[in-house]
Amino acid sequence: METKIFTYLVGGKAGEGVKKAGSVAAHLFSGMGRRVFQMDDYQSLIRGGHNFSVVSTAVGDVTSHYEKADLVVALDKRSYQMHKGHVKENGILVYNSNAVRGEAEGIGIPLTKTARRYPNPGMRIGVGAVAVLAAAVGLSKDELKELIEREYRRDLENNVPYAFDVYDLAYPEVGGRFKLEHGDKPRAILSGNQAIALGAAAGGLDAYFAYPMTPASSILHYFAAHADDLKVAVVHPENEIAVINMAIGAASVGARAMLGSSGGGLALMQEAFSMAGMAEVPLVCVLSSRPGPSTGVPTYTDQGDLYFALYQGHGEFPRFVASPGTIEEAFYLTAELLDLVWRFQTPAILVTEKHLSESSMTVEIEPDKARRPDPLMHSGGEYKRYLETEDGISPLLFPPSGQFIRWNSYEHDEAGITTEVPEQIVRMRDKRNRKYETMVEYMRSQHTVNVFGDGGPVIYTYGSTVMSVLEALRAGDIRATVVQPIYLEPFPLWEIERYGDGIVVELSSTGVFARYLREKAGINAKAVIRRYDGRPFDPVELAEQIKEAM
Amino acid sequence: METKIFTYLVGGKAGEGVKKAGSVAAHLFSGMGRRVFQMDDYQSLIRGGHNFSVVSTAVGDVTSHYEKADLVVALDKRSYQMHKGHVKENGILVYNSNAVRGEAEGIGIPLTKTARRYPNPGMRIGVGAVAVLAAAVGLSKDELKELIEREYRRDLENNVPYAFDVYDLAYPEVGGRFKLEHGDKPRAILSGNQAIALGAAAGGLDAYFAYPMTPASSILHYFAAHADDLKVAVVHPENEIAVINMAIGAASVGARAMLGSSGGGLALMQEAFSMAGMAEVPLVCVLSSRPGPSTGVPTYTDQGDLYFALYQGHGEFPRFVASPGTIEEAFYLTAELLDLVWRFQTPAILVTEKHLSESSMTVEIEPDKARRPDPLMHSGGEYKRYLETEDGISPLLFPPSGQFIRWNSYEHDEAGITTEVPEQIVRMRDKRNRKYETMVEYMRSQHTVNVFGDGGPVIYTYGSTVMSVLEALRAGDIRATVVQPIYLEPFPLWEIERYGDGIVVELSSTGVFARYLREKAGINAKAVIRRYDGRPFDPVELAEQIKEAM
Amino acid sequence: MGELITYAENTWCPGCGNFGILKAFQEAVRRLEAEGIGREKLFISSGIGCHGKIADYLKLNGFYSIHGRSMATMEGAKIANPDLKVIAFVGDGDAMGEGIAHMIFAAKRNIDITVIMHDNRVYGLTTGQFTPTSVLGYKGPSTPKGSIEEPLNPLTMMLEAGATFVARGYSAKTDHLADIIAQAIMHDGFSFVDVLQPCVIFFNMYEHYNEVVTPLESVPADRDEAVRLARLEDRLPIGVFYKAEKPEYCRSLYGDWNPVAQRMPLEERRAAVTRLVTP
Amino acid sequence: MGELITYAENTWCPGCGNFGILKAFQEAVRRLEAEGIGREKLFISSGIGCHGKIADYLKLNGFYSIHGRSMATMEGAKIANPDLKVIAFVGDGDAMGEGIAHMIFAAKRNIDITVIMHDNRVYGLTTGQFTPTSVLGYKGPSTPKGSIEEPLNPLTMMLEAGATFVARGYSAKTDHLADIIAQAIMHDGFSFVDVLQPCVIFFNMYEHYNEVVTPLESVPADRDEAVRLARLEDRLPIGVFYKAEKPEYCRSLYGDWNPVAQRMPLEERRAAVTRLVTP
Ligand SMILES: Cc1ncc(C[n+]2csc(CCOP(=O)(O)OP(=O)(O)O)c2C)c(N)n1
Ligand SMILES: Cc1ncc(C[n+]2csc(CCOP(=O)(O)OP(=O)(O)O)c2C)c(N)n1
Ligand code: SF4
Ligand code: SF4
Ligand SMILES: [Mg+2]
Ligand SMILES: [Mg+2]
Repeated sequence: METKIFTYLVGGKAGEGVKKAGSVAAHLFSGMGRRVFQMDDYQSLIRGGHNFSVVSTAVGDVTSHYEKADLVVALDKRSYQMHKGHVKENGILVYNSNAVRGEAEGIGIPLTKTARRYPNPGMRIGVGAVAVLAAAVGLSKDELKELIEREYRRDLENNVPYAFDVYDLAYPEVGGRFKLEHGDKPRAILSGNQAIALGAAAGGLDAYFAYPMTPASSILHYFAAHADDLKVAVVHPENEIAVINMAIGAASVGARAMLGSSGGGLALMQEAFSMAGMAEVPLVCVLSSRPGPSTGVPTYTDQGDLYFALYQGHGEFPRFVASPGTIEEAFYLTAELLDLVWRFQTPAILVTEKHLSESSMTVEIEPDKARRPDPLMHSGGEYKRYLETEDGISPLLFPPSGQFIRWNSYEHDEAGITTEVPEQIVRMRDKRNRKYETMVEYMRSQHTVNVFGDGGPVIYTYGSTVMSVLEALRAGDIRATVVQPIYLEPFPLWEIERYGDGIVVELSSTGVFARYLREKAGINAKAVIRRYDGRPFDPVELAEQIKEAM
Repeated sequence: METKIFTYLVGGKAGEGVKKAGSVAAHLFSGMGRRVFQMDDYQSLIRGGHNFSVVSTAVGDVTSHYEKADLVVALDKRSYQMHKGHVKENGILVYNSNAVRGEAEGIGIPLTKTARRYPNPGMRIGVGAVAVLAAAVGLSKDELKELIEREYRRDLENNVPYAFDVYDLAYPEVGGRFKLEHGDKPRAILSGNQAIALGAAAGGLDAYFAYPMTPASSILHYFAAHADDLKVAVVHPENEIAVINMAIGAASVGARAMLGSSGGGLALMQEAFSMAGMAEVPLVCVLSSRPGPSTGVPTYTDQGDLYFALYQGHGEFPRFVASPGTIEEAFYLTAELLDLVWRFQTPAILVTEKHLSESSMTVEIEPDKARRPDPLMHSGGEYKRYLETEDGISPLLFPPSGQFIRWNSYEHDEAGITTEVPEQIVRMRDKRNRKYETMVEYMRSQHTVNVFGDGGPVIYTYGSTVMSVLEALRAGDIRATVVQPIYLEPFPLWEIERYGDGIVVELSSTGVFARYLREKAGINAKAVIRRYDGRPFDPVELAEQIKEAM
Repeated sequence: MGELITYAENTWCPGCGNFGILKAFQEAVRRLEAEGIGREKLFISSGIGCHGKIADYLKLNGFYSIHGRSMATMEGAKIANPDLKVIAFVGDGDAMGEGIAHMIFAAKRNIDITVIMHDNRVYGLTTGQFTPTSVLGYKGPSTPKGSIEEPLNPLTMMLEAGATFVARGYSAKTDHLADIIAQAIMHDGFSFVDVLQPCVIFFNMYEHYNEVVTPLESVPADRDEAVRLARLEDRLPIGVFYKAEKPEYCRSLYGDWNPVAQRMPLEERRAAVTRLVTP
Repeated sequence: MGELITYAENTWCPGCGNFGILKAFQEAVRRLEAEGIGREKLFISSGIGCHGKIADYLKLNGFYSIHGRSMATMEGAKIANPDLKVIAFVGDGDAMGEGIAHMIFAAKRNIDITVIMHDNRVYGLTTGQFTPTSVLGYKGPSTPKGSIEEPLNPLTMMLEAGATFVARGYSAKTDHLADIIAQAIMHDGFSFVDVLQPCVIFFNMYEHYNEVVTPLESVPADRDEAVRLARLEDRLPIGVFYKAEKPEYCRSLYGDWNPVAQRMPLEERRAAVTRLVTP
């Protein structure tokens, strides 16, 4: 089970700079041309508690963090206790000897005491964790200085000397213990939420609407920070109901609109989601899941929202539901969904999870490959918003125009005027159902399912769990065929059915994805490997589970 | 296809007393010991437009109106045009000759001109329609007077002489044309919504919360009118989100709470519905459907909300979803759901349709047979709201109490304190999943499926469409086995699977119920008979469709 | 001006105050056109209820939205295309009940939309239940013994929320109302017009309004005075109660830009994205 | 008074104003107990946010509800059992944003619940975005260039909505706050307590508050005066701004009855139902 993976884990209190230390490490590794995966585990609190960041890196692919690390740096006692069991064979455990007392294992360094030489010692010790890493991987002091300058930017007059102090303390104990090969080239590091935002931007987004909700909030933050560069209108209104209704209003005058939230927020949007179905409004909704039901466990990950994502809104109407398997895929898929909703004038759910939204990894993205919306526009003659066409798609037109454009949440005639006439009701329902048929037909020619591996038993998975499974196969050196439906609705039965029964891997307590496969494709799960404690899979453990199931 | 059915249809403008005329007819027939079914077709407007009421009656069972009537009374031109084709062979068409001119068919009576002898002529002509019926079925003037007095109560000094005037005009033309047998005994007439309200009351309801929304509003109105007799707290708050959160708050201090709305209202409640799942709050939610999506066709009927009803709320949690097939069943089922939600401390959806909610029929109800909630109460020792038990059910306790009672929307420990600890998350999710297993086990011993008929091809249907199908079988003299899952979740697979493939009858455009049967039970529909113009099935037409499908 | 009306059958009750609003609005459109604001610049919306049907009747671009949300729909439209003059027709149940949060925040952010409230003080279309503006003691099907709540005052509520144009009209005074509506649409910021609209079926206030409605002679001096006048009940003032200048939301958000009309060319956009995905 | 606190680990940031609210509330409970109102009569609730964690810390019966809904949850509890003293702890984002409709209507109907608002003027738990009470120009992750909206004033908003008890406290003046909270709970009708609560991480107002906070000497004479004082910013008054008597909602709804404690015996109920299903 030897891999070329190096894993760095830093744990401490919220506010100590744990996530930042992980991110600095990730950038260090990617700067060496290596690939990186960073997973941040944090609680629903602002200061204190227990956070940790795990960064796994390799010269080749790496699509998951590993629970066991080569280098663990514990900034406080709780981290020490929690992570002392997470040191790989031949790994090193370094702890803050000012926080952990009377413990024998590992190497103590007085991170806090050293920090007291500088202002705000409590918030600085994450820098110490970076210095320990620098020493352990054999960085020179100059390289460390450059790293701190590039990544922290602020307060360098204290951060650099503090890093040097810690480096000097650590070097004798850990200096150069890990030799990390360089890889081919530096790559950008993106979180899933950044990829979603950027994918939408590349796909032509005009307006983003959101009310903060973990783990979707950072899409809002990213757009807000880049509103000027990207020229996107970014609005954080009073509540989620305003979010979706504003987004619908924006779309109705021609803006490519998107919104994002987690389950609780999307739950509030369902009435309007249904309106988007009736009025045929193009709209992409990002649903980033956490363990539910209800408030659940806000800062952790889960895939238990599957059925909720699939069946939002009352009444019958077509929609797309898709879930990206990797951060790169999140980029392209978001742009693709923008294209699809505009092509078919109906809403879409991009369902993902905290594990994708808030993890980061090295990516290679080509913005020009993002799909761009190319909706069917009205080309002359009298305009009718809901023109009955063979394929169910009515051309679009936006104000200002000399024509009459009416969107309607009521059942309506072709011009968008409300109707209660039985024949008219049937015609419009038939039109929307025909549109669904057109969608299905179209999707048959699209890439709707990823298949990884070239033989071996079939493993079904989707969403961010794809990354875990792929890493588990590498970690366990397992030969398998991984089948990932990117699209969940319309369900790509034409692709899936050929694979037959298999093992199902998912983050849910009742096996909702396995149930979905059974219901949709008659696929029986030979085993359902579930995890539902809010944490993503560890590739090593998952590899064992997969082997057992095979 | 001869049946012993007599059908009376009255059509006119909103505000002319059409529905009332139908209701008076229904009471006249039930007073004769006959059974009655009344369906009201009305538009989303307050005055004008076109409304009609159809009342079918028989000495034996009748569970649907018939589209073709023995006696049609058209109060205005639009009704005349619409319904002149709805006269059965040997039936009579009577029209208001002041509204319909230059038409030859039928018998003209100057209903408006006659009404002008009295105040508010426009609102009175419905009384004329009753007088025509009275003449046609051979009532004496004394009997007519008594009927008007009993049913209208108000403004009798004008209503009675007006009825006499019309009776005198009509008698020469239609007098005694229909001889209606008397039946065994008078029965009460209830609408579906009244049955739901009364069933809840009989089952021990303490508080009803609702925001008006057709076709659920009349539950609210009924409770409001009977709040004092029934001793139920009735609250109409600012919006649907308040409705469900108030209901949850009420339940958390021990009140048996219920709420009702249509799809759009329930859509707004999903965030809190999910909270009821997490916090284990007993709550019955009535979802009365109309054609969707969105605002759709507010005053008509549909079953397209099935998946929406089944998969409300984010995250994984147990819930009951059930749908009554008849108005009597609506009474008992509502009480039963109250029992179930209290027994299992989880929410339930009673899904029904406008066709059941707002149609009326003769019923025989025994309130003592309604189930009564009998929740598991705490019996001593330290109280823990979420005590981990083998069957997943934790005892209840309500304030005031010396104990600590904490309900929680976050994941929690046994005492209800928030947790983010992985093992604790798993334990609570396991507990709720065990509860689901307990629910399923329990339901196996319950009456979850109705089967009608003793042989012949299988027909699957549910909800108010059951009434249509049963009447169609009578109308078409068809031998069939009708299988109706009363419970849709937990799905009574153990009962259903034995029936194999069959014909499916439902009110939806895409065949959602057929799809559900396939997904849940592997049942393939030999044919899916759908109607989706907002109107319920006509038994005669449906009988033909069934025969064709057989 | 027949061409401002669609072919939809009008199903309001004879005598309903909504007819006056429809008439006044058409008149306002004519006045706007006279001032050079073409009807193609207008984008309308409405909630669900009797009032909402105006969206079926007016032949103007727009969105027949859902109960309580038309103002949010219109905020979105405005944000996407600030060159449009957007108008939300709302009911009192719609805007003071289901959608009150959107009202308060649209006012708070002073976004340039116009809200015209058909204030019949009942849920008309759902058969006359009490609304947030219904009088104490109002008997409707959900309050058969009379409402036990005191009504909200829409004008003072909107003033409190920060609205920069607050007015009241009366559906039976169409000329006066048309003038107010035209002013409201021209106002650069959030405008609210509360229209006294008798519902002849469930709450017929014609007689009462005809008696007590009194046009204001001028715009009150300040907000306090506006509040005082807006609270009067025996003499019911109509007219513009308050008008103030404050930065408009869309301009504060993105200056002189129009997201849909001045979309960044996709190539530039992708160049910007490329910069952000380059290590 | 340790037994008012659960075993839950307190995860508020050191120095957070929430500690003062927790302390003041415990003190208020002690005062209520001295007046004969036992803690078993209390039923508490909270929204989601830093403030909400108080529901984990206080060992009192209650419901840890969802974002923006705890006041609705508590209205339901009160309606079901009017003998309880119900208290909703809310955040400013919670109550003035997501849940503002419930606030306005709880005030309007004068239902006897107490709302204690932890007013830190940020969404604390979601990392410091602007809220409806954030100052113009506030920089948070959703408003990196500064908020472009003027804040709502929670006190005048609640006065406008009809609240019969409106007060402001300061988390650092726990004794004063405890007194206000006790009064609010004792008040028979809707009570609102806006608590100035510095968030040391995202909007640390200790210095400013310590400078400008000024206790009111007495309850202002009338609502207009209360409004005037509530709008002051340079000198920030704390204390009870308004207190009035008005019929309480539950009593107006069903008089002296208690739905769960005085449930109609099932036999009587069924007799009533039987009457209604008898032809
Ligand atoms: C979410 C939702 N809840 C309830 C309804 C039902 N509904 C339709 S119209 C209406 C009331 C409308 O009242 P108001 O806004 O005052 O309009 P009016 O009919 O009086 O013009 C309601 C409650 C709905 N359509 N949507
Ligand atoms: C429906 C919903 N939307 C969003 C969230 C995410 N959320 C959790 S706490 C919070 C903000 C809380 O702010 P505030 O009420 O001011 O509380 P504070 O943390 O400042 O005490 C938000 C938006 C949620 N839990 N539920
Ligand atoms: S019910 Fe009232 S508001 Fe509705 S159309 Fe009739 S008169 Fe107008
Ligand atoms: S983030 Fe602010 S409000 Fe939240 S606990 Fe910390 S200091 Fe208190
Ligand atoms: Mg109204
Ligand atoms: Mg806050």
